[in-house]
Amino acid sequence: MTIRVKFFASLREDVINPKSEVDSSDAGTISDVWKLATDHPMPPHVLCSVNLEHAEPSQSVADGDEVAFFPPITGG
Amino acid sequence: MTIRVKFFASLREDVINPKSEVDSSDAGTISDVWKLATDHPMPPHVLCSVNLEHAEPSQSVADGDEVAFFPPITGG
Amino acid sequence: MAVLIKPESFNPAQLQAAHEADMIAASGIVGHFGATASFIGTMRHFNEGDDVTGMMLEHYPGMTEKELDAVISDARNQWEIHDALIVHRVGDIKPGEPIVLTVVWSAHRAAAFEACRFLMEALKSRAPFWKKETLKDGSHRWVERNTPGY
Amino acid sequence: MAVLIKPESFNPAQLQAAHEADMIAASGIVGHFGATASFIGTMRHFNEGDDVTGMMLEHYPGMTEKELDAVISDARNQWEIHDALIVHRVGDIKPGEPIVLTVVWSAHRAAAFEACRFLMEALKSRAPFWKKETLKDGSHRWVERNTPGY
Repeated sequence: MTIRVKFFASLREDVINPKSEVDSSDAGTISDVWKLATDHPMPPHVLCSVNLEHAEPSQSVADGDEVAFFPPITGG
Repeated sequence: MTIRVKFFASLREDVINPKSEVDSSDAGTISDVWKLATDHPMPPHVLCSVNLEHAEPSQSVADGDEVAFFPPITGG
Repeated sequence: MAVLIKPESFNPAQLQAAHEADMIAASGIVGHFGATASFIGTMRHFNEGDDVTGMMLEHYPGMTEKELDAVISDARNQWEIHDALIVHRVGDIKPGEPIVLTVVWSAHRAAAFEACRFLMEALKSRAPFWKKETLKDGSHRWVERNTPGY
Repeated sequence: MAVLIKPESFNPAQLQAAHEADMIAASGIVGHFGATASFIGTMRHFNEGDDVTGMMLEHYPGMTEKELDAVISDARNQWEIHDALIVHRVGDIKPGEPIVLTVVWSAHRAAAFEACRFLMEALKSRAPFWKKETLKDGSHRWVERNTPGY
């Protein structure tokens, strides 16, 4: 009953010892996943995704989901 | 004391026996050059140039000028 | 329609030509498109007033491809296009090397120009890539935001 | 900045690469431009609902070069661009062959996209070229007007 958690780019470097999995029974939303995965406060401009799709922090999550957190996109 | 006259594209084919030179003392404007160079009436959408620059039919011409007439441009 | 993620330096002209040759072979028709618009983003040796000696491009494998496919789908819904190609570099990049290529083939130039530009703007806002620059003094910094494109 | 009038078929990618190599060599800097936008106009095998088997492109030598130079000057006055290239075919053309290439190199993508499109629109309205098509039945016709580009 887990949710996988990923951090990218500057967040991957800045968030110290994040969990790569959290218990899905404790996490209702993406915001909850952040709080379970790290003690850091969530920075203001963090973007997130669920199962490879852009999502809002208020979006619900479910068992087996992959949740990712990342800073503003700078490709191209 | 001459003005050189050129016709391009469909005008080059449609205007029969045009003059390649007209007397500059008879021609005050580009319209005059047309009338001196051919018996055809000037078609409505004809474009013209003087010395390789776009011009209006009312523009004055002078000895030694090169005047050209052509249909709408279709390059690119 | 194709999306390529390249961990090594690529030649934009070569990839564009190869895709076009495949497209012509697949259609069996020579001369079915009249307009090809393309854009190449190249790594500059300066940014925000500083000398940049190198760059590392991180991405989110899986999500990247999904978003780039979606960007092409969105373009196809808005413009009549024959084909489109997006190539994006990842990993360590040096100044002068291409970062991104977007190409659109269409019957008409307005669609080609607009869809090509749309691909670039859409990928810059949606596809999960992040740039980390190495400065002349050896320090590193994450690029914080993209410049506006319109 | 360069304008080329080509009486024979040309390879757009090759000419773009050659111009870019010269530009980099002349500046002595690798990575001084970040954005390259290009457009290729290709002869289609159909137009206005008819099969077209060939095309003759007439132009006004002297005026053509002058107008294309002016088009590039106008672009430089409107956008910050590093360099620009216009190549235009003349003479007998077959379907699938390139007719025109416009390329703009700039620091930023908005300038590259907009200036590249401007070059195309401006040359289509100002540069003295005329197309005569050969149809499938062997008849010929002058193309009467260009399609709008915006």
